[in-house]
Amino acid sequence: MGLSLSLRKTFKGGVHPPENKELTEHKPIEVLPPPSTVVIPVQQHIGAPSEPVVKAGDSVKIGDRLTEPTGFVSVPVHATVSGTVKAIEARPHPLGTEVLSIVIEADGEDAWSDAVQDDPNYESLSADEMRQRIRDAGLAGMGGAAFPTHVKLSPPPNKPIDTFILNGAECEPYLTADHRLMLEHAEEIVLGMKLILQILQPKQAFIGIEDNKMDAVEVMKKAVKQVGVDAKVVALPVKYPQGAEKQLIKALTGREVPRGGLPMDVGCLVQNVGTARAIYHAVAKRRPLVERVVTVTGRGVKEQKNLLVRIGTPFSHALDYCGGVTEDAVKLIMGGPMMGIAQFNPEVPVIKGTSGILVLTEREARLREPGVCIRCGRCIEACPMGLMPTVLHSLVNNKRFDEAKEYGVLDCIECGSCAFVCPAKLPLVHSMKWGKMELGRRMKKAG
Amino acid sequence: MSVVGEFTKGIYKENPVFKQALGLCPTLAVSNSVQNAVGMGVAMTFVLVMSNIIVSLIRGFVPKKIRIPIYIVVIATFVTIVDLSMAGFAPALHKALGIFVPLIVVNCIILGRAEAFAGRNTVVRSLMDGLGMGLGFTLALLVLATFRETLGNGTFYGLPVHWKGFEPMLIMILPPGAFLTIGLVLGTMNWWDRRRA
Amino acid sequence: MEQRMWKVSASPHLNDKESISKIMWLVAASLAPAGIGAVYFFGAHAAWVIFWAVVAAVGTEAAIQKLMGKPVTVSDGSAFVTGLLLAYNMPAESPFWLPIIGSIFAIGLGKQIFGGLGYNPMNPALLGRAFLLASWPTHMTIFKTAPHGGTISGIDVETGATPLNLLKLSQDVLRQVKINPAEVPAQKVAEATEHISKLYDAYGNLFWGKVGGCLGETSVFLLLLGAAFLLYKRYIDLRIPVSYIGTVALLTWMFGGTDGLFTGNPLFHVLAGGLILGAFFMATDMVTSPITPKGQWAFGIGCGVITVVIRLIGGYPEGVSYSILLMNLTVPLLDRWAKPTIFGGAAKK
Amino acid sequence: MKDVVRMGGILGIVTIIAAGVLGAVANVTKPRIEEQHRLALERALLAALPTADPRAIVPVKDENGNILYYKGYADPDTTKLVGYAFLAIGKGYSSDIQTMVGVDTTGKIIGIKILSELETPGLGAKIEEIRHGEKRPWFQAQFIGKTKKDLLVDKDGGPIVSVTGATISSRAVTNSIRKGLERLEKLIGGFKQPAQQPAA
Repeated sequence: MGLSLSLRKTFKGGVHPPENKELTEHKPIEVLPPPSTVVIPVQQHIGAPSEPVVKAGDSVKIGDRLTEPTGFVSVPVHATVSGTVKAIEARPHPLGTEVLSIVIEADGEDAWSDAVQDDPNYESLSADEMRQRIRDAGLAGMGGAAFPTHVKLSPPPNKPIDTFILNGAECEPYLTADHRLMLEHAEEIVLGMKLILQILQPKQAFIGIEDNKMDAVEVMKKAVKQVGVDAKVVALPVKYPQGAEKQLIKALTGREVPRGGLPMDVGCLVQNVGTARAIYHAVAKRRPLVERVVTVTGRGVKEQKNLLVRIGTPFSHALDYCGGVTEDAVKLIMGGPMMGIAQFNPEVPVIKGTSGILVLTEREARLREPGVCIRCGRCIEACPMGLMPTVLHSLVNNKRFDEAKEYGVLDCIECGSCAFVCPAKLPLVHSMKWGKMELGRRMKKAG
Repeated sequence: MSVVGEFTKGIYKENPVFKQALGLCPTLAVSNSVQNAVGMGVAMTFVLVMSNIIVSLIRGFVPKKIRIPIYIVVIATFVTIVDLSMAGFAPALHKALGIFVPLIVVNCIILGRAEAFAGRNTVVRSLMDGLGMGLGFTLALLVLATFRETLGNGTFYGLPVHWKGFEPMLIMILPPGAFLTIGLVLGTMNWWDRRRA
Repeated sequence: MEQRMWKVSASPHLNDKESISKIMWLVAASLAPAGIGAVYFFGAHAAWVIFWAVVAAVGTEAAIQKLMGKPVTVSDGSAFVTGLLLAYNMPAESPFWLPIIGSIFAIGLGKQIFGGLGYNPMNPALLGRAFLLASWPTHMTIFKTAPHGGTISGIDVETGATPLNLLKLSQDVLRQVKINPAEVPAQKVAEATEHISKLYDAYGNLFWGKVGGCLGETSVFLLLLGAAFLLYKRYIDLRIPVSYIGTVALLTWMFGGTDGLFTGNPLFHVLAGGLILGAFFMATDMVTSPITPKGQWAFGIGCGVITVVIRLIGGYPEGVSYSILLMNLTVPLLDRWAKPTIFGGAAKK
Repeated sequence: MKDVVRMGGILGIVTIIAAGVLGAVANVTKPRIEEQHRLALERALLAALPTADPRAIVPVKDENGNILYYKGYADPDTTKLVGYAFLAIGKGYSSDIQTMVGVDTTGKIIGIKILSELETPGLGAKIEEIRHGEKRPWFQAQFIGKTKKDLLVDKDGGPIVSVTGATISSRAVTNSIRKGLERLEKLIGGFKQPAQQPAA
């Protein structure tokens, strides 16, 4: 085992946080009944916000388009319940601050828009037509970063994609949404992947899955054979952040995305399994992204579940369905424990990038006051990007941003490995984010 | 500033060693015994006062461009006088102070005061300044030497001042002890000044 | 859903069980075998030296933090480790005030004056030792107590010297014979030759600890026991110890003999003196060693070179403490030089 | 150009005045300094040859006028030779250590005085340390009564106890004295045999 492990391809650095996936990995996806009110922010993706095309009082059905994108790097949002638009106003957003949101009161009928129809001839569509449908469906990466999918699928002609990677690594502890999705909807995922391959025409394709999900590996292998896709299902060693794009590419192809570059610079493109399935829905069923699988977990939730949740559902609604939170729950997080964002307000809505709702108890969160750096070097060993987090931390905190840039703060992927292993509990990722933000602001100022 | 003020400022407020951090090399070198400290202090004060007086006297007709060489000649003259007199009249002290007497020439306190003060002030003020600075330097040396000699050798001015079984802390009369002591004294003074401010 | 104050902080929201105090206390634990060994070899006096050094170190840290109005953090164990290491670097028969003054200096001027844990540029315990060595050389260099269980045929304690000291003296005699045969009596030469051969045969004594020396440095076996534990816990890694010991072995083999190149005895030099203690427990001190892997290799090699230079050329028989202190000062430079390669190589233009 | 001449002139005048002053001072102090040197030497010679008459210690010079050694007599008429004195110079840790050594006619050391050294205070400088309650430096006192064969420090197997932590200084003094003694022996053509063991 030890030998085979060391011979397997991997990336440098990384950590082994406690997985805690056993809480939900055997729980089939349950459908969460829609809430009475959904709150749909006009921006749930990276890029330009979309503009509302409905007004208060309008009645909408599931899948009705609520906004128009305002640029190429922008996608629309859709109604996720049928009912009446109650308000268009700023509401709390899980990524912080308040964002213009469309509030819909459900009428309980749950009727779908007429536009959502199966297209039996979808496979004969051209690549551009497929991209259009993907965009119309409001697709943005569902792994968490929420980059508009159609943009990713339109590589510039000088950057040909020869390798496509389907990301089923799900390296974040606790989360099992992708795992369950692969077990229960393998075929739809592979069908979605087939469409991606049709659009991109790469030379090779991989499906990367961490080997703590061997059942999913088997199921996906079967599905690949059934659907008839030329793709290799690879079981990857469990190591965080295996699912990070650059690390996944390195582990599967040995290629290193250059600093400041994108996967397409080395001819690669990565999509999350959830996105692949949504692509299938968008192209074959003309069905916009209105719901997604969310793992509601953590020992602060009474019953941990995998739920199919409508976009715009308040976290509190999902938590109530899971029996509420325990007395000693202290932290509410959107996403996984490593990269997720702590929430202050449980009324924030589920958005397209919400892979999990995590409630941690005091014991799990192990909240401790930060100490001082003893230069143990664990963060340097853990950093999958080869950075020196503790050095960056002190540079940023002394406002020596230019040096921080020289030391590679912009290369940080904020995976949290450094802060995880830090015995002094320094808020290293926080410093990286601050440094990146400050440098970004300066670059903007400089034009 | 009053003429008296010119004198007193050198003792603490503008102490050449502790406040201006001038002349640290001889300070570190000869503060290992009180005897050396007194001898060096007296020699320095003499040179300081005399060079200040002369520099102040001739400041009227010394061209700006060659003032430094002239100051050096003046200072070197007095240092040589001190060196010769010491060798003639106090050979033990001369031996103990060794190379540091001739090196008074390049002691930045003297050139510093000539340039910063005596070159632009009256004779009386320059005299007072030289006296004050010399006294300040001597006091600084004394403070350091007291710590170093008592701790490092168990004596004060050569007289034993220690209890039975006391084992001198050798490092104090070695060069590292000089750095340690001056560092701690400076730290204490800064702490004191900040507390009063 | 009831009102509740959710705690908000930056990601990640999980952290490792490791903490500074856990690391420090386990380092202390890993030093325990050597300490127990010291008490066995040198008797109760060694226990008192350890006791006073630790009490003074912890007490000084607490007192200074209290005076400065900072939170008192002696429970993190770092002052305890400093006291322990200082005691291990002292002769067993030190008078009680020696470890106390050493610890006060180590913590006060070696650590707290720089801002406390994490900010000290040099290993405080070694700084304390250097201070004591400069202040009371007699107390720090005379080893009178014969270790329990025997010595190297009695010669090391009979002359009040450590094996390294004895080697240096004997080799000095042999070198002098070469330069100026008339000046050294023949009986002296015979004695030196005999001493060297006895020393070179005494690997067992050196390994188990039956030799004179500082109380914590004598038993290589017990030190390695603790080091193995630290390696297993991954609190230290092998880069510094391997490069350090390797460099010492290589250089002493090349230059350590009196009959020309490659006539030295590397194994003797590795086992004798404080090299094992220094390489595994002091050169690896996290705060004062490089954080970059490449820097750690360079650091170990530098320590090795300086140690050998001091042992073979310098005035002291032993060079471990000074080599580590000197290399401590190069750490910022080494770390700057040894920046790891960032994923993706050079920045895209 | 005129400026340069003017400045040169001023500098010249200042220098001349300084030179004049210094000349005067040197004139006054020169005899004093020489006197001090002479006194120091005299004191050392007296310490080295305690049995000699202070007025009857005469230098023995080579053809170039360099002093090789001194002869000490017990009477001002220089008839009763009590011993010889010589200056031993050894390279110490941080300075040349000059020691005035006196021996009797059999080659036994009868007096010693270190003239100059600049060794590390607290370590090497302890060769001049006078222990509390004693009159003479303990390190130097060891040499009294020793002959050539005893002049080795303990580290080299001899009877001279070296200063702790200052082997180099101790060795420098000891070895320089031994070498000086050998040189003296050659110069005077051998010492007398000690009285107790009449020549065979």
